[in-house]
Amino acid sequence: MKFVDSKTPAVDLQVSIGSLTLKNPIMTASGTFGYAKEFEPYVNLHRLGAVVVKGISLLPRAGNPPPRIVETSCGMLNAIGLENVGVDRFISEKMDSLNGVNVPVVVNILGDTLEEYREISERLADVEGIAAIEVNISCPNVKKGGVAFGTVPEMAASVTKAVKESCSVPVIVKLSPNVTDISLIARGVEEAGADAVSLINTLIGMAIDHRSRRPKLANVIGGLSGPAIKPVALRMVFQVAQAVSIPVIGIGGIETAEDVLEFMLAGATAVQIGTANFVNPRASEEAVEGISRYVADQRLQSVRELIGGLILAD
Amino acid sequence: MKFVDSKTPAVDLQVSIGSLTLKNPIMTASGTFGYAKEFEPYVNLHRLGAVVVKGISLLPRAGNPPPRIVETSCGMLNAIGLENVGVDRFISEKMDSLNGVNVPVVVNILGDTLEEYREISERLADVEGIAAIEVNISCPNVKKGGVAFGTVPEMAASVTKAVKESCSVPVIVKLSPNVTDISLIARGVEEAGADAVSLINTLIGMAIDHRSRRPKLANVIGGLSGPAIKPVALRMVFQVAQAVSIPVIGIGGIETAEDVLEFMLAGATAVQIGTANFVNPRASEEAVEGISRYVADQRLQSVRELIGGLILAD
Amino acid sequence: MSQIQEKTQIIRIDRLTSDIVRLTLDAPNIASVASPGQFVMIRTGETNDPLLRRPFSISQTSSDGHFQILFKVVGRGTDLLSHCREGECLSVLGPLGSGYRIDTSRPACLVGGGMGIAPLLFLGKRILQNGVDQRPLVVLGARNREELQPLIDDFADLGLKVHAATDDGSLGHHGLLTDVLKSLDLGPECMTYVCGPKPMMAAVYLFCRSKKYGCQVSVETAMACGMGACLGCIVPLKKGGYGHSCSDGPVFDAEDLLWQL
Amino acid sequence: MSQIQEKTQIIRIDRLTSDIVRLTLDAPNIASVASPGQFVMIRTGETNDPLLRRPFSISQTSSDGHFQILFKVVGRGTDLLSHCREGECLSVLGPLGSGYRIDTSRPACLVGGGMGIAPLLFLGKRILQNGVDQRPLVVLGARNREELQPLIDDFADLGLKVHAATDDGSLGHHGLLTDVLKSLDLGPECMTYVCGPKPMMAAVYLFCRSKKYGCQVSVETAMACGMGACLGCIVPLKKGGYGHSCSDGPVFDAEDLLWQL
Ligand SMILES: Cc1cc2nc3c(=O)[nH]c(=O)nc-3n(C[C@H](O)[C@H](O)[C@H](O)COP(=O)(O)OP(=O)(O)OC[C@H]3O[C@@H](n4cnc5c(N)ncnc54)[C@H](O)[C@@H]3O)c2cc1C
Ligand SMILES: Cc1cc2nc3c(=O)[nH]c(=O)nc-3n(C[C@H](O)[C@H](O)[C@H](O)COP(=O)(O)OP(=O)(O)OC[C@H]3O[C@@H](n4cnc5c(N)ncnc54)[C@H](O)[C@@H]3O)c2cc1C
Ligand SMILES: Cc1cc2nc3c(=O)[nH]c(=O)nc-3n(C[C@H](O)[C@H](O)[C@H](O)COP(=O)(O)O)c2cc1C
Ligand SMILES: Cc1cc2nc3c(=O)[nH]c(=O)nc-3n(C[C@H](O)[C@H](O)[C@H](O)COP(=O)(O)O)c2cc1C
Ligand code: FES
Ligand code: FES
Repeated sequence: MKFVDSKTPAVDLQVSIGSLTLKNPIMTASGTFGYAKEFEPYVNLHRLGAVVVKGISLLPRAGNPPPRIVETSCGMLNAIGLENVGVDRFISEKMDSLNGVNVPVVVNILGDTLEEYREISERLADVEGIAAIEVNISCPNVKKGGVAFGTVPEMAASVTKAVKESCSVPVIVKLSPNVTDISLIARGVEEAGADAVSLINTLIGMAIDHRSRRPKLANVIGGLSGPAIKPVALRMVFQVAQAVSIPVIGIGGIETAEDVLEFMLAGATAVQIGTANFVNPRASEEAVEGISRYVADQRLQSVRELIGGLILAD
Repeated sequence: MKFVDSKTPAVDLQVSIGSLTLKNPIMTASGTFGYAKEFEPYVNLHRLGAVVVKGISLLPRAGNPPPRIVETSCGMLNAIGLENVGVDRFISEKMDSLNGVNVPVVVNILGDTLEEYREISERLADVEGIAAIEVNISCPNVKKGGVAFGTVPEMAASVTKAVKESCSVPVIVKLSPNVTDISLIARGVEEAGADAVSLINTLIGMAIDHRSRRPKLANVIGGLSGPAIKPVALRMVFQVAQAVSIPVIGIGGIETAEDVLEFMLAGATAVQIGTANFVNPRASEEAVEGISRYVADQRLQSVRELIGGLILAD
Repeated sequence: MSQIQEKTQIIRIDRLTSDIVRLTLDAPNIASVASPGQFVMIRTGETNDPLLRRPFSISQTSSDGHFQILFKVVGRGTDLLSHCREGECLSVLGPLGSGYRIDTSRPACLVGGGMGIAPLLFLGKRILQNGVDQRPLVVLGARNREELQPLIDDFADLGLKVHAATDDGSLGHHGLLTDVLKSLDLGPECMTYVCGPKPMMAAVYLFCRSKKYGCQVSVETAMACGMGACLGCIVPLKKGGYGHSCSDGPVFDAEDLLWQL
Repeated sequence: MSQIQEKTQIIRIDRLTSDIVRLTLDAPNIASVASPGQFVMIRTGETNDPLLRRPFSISQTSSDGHFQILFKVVGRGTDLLSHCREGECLSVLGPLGSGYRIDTSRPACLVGGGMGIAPLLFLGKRILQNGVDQRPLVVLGARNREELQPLIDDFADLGLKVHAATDDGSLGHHGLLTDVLKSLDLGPECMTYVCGPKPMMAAVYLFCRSKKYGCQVSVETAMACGMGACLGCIVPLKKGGYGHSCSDGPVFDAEDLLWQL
């Protein structure tokens, strides 16, 4: 572990997500940063704005059979199938070490039914060290024929309400990009009480091995992430930031501080780095360093000046 | 111009799109192949299954101001703004040379209103040499507040009906991927009489120049194409092929014969090659050669055996 | 049409400065038909990132089937290209676009800034080959001596005298290339052939307009295809609408363009 | 934890055959702590295509801070890597995973097929360093002599005798490596350390099970992160559920895996 880099200029990088204040806008994305501990050899975790842990369900899930991942052009597909230890073991086994790393922990949750979301939130409600809950609504609602919660404004709103009622930490709702009008969903969850929205989750995709004539993923379809999806993510963040007044957290193909800048200019208050952690485990910390330098070089009062700073007219 | 490669094995590559029989499943995508003539120095045009010309509107359009294109990771964004000479000049100026190249010509059309689609189709109805019409429904319906025709099943169906009523050539409806459930739209246009569907059109995306803090496209948003979107296209083709019984034409990130195979296994009867034409102007002809070799090597009775041949169970 | 797609071998790599490279490519079919102001589209790598080809002016052809490009490393594509090795092959499309229209009846002045100097060498050579009464004047500008000197040497080899300007004064005039231009006696009826950064071309055009000189400019726009298919490479025209810089240009009559002066 | 991300310089490139390459990398922090069976994740290029790092076994370390990998060109990533030049730098993560658990109390047999031979050299060296009563037996298989000979030579340098099998009979036994294995006197209590294609490992495991030998296998799965974060690299376990080959493995007790025999 290296010492904190004392050369990093003292600049105001603070941003707020509901009642939660982050020391900088750089978070890590759920499912791409394990339970943070995996990255201790590479990253000074306490320098990050926050870490979001792998999605937690009510009961443990083994996940999908292999193969679960496949590379695509400038991206990857994953069909992990939400493998996780379940909320109880998460609390008993993972929270201790997470509390040790001195960085705000956001817990990503998922469920098959409204009740499951509610119950997970209740169990997490009083756990020490949870800074916020991020609600993954890209999961199929088993009671509604498997339509994803995140694709119908009313369903998205009701999950939001259920989680909000069950806990007192800020609730971030993570939106699915596989919809006709993401602003509509964003407004739905805002009205239902979400403290922030994060976007985008993965685009649904597929890959085929023409030699074996089979899908490359055992699950047939999977989630597309990485630089390939950045243009779509940036567009959706831009649209949603204009549609809601709660903070927007930008996700999708972010690799560098320049990418972070672009998402903030488009309207993001904070960002999450996902797939890039696999390519460069230091990506998140390097983004903090880069943004820090940028704010200092440009003599900004604070990083918040960048939010929505895109210049549109000539 | 080279002679037809006599080494290409004589294999059955024919596929049918409604009443139209193509000598092979390789087409070129609208907006990426000009009016075909541009590619004469590179491609033996008559070896292609068909060419789809740049989208034609009722009146000429100047298109969007520059910059109109920007490269992204394994893809590109375009905001051409549908620059075209209009249907009348298309007929008088372009059809002659298109008739000369001895390859089926599919005319891609677009409009702001239902009436425009109808009128373009009527003017094209009796023009010699048009093998099929492809209807781009990703355009905003100006009478419905700018919602894209392709995002609402009823609107998509009514455009389809209008075009079908106005002409007798096969009508291909080109679907937008920027929707929650593309199968729903596909079924809508099938019921309205479409002879085939083609997909996907571009994903909506955006790029920002962090130095100037401005969008990289004058139009702010644009359409994402290229290898980056292939996984999304493949998934949608797979879904739509299961939802409809008319032929599906696969489009999105196709570069090689291997990619063509993948789309056909997913359920496509034919494919269109788009952005790859810019990278390798011979991409379409090389795909024909590759598929031809594959069908011969695998001793298939015909290329049609591949359609939907994906093996799903173990 | 004489455009082709050619696998060309890299015959020579000259690193003129730390970030300016000259490649000599063996491409007989392109070299034999190219004319000054035309360009090629080069694939800078074999993967899909970067995806698109990059446009480069043909800066010289030779009778043994070679041509040269001269480029500066400004991004990922040019960086990849600068790491190529002699003997490797590059996929090249060309020659593309319509180049300079040489008017042998008028005295010529070649005006180039930065990498815009690249096509002018080819042009100078061609003008001399065509046989002229008056040797063309050459006015070149760049950031500093390091960048400019090797490019000037090429023109000197042709026996052309170069009037230079550099941003830092390390070679020739300390300041703008247009200052040099204004100080020269170009003669009446002069035709200027210009290539360089947009503001420089605008200034040269303004000067030419005031003097009633002809002015042909080579414009740079983003390009996806280079052959008139994508409609991405537009330049606004004075008469309204757009021209396509890859097929109508890259060389335009400055008169025909809509300048934001 | 001792994993690190290191910019490593390529010290040497040996092209053993037309498609098998050995890279020697200067990476003191990785070389000093690596153990046999561990691997590294290497970025094969600087662009985003291919995007992900590629996993390679550490095939040898040296006391002067170098380590080697041995790989075959099978796709774009390995192709890019094979075009690297000496002196260039590669970004490497490692050492990753848990390697072979050397049981010094039991006679050892190293069984490697194809590129699976890579980690066994490191293992053989370490076993000898640890001091053993009995020199390990080595059984290696590959397609032909061309591929196998250079790899055998490495073991010969350690003073280990190699029992060989090739698919075409051009070196050693003509046929399967398991035939050779069965013909050898491995002694009771033998521990086999195996790496190679899945069907070969399955055959070796079946044989070991029948003889009550120990069997450790190094499995290959697709990997995105190599460090337990993506959960992509799973292998089905006998007890149910999955193990993660990058963190629980890549070396597993063959007993613990669910084999599709
Ligand atoms: C007809 C034509 C002829 C050209 N001839 C030459 C030449 O002879 N020598 C030479 O060095 N360059 C020439 N250029 C410019 C050259 O094409 C770009 O420098 C190159 O495409 C940059 O690629 P890159 O991947 O390195 O940069 P990118 O990573 O794509 O971009 C890096 C930076 O360069 C800018 N840029 C990218 N493309 C262009 C472009 N087409 N024009 C201007 N700026 C751009 C970007 O905005 C960005 O700031 C020419 C361009 C055109 C259109
Ligand atoms: C722990 C571990 C250690 C390894 N050690 C070595 C080694 O020492 N030497 C060596 O040559 N190779 C080794 N491999 C395999 C090596 O990682 C792959 O060959 C490499 O990733 C292929 O990359 P590519 O881009 O060239 O191929 P791609 O273009 O990605 O794929 C080309 C072909 O190879 C197959 N392939 C891709 N990745 C893998 C993989 N991880 N395993 C098996 N097949 C794959 C694909 O299905 C495809 O058919 C190891 C793999 C693992 C998991
Ligand atoms: C391997 C993997 C696993 C993921 N798991 C989850 C998850 O459990 N919950 C969730 O909300 N998102 C999950 N995601 C989505 C990411 O958090 C992120 O939204 C997406 O990858 C886009 O960002 P990126 O392009 O930076 O990766 C996962 C992504 C990957 C690649
Ligand atoms: C520059 C450009 C212009 C396009 N113009 C049209 C058009 O006029 N009409 C249309 O239906 N699709 C148009 N498209 C979409 C393509 O036809 C195709 O659907 C899309 O690019 C995806 O395929 P690809 O990834 O192979 O490019 C255009 C695409 C590009 C890149
Ligand atoms: S670059 Fe494509 S039309 Fe000019
Ligand atoms: S490779 Fe990511 S968890 Fe093993």
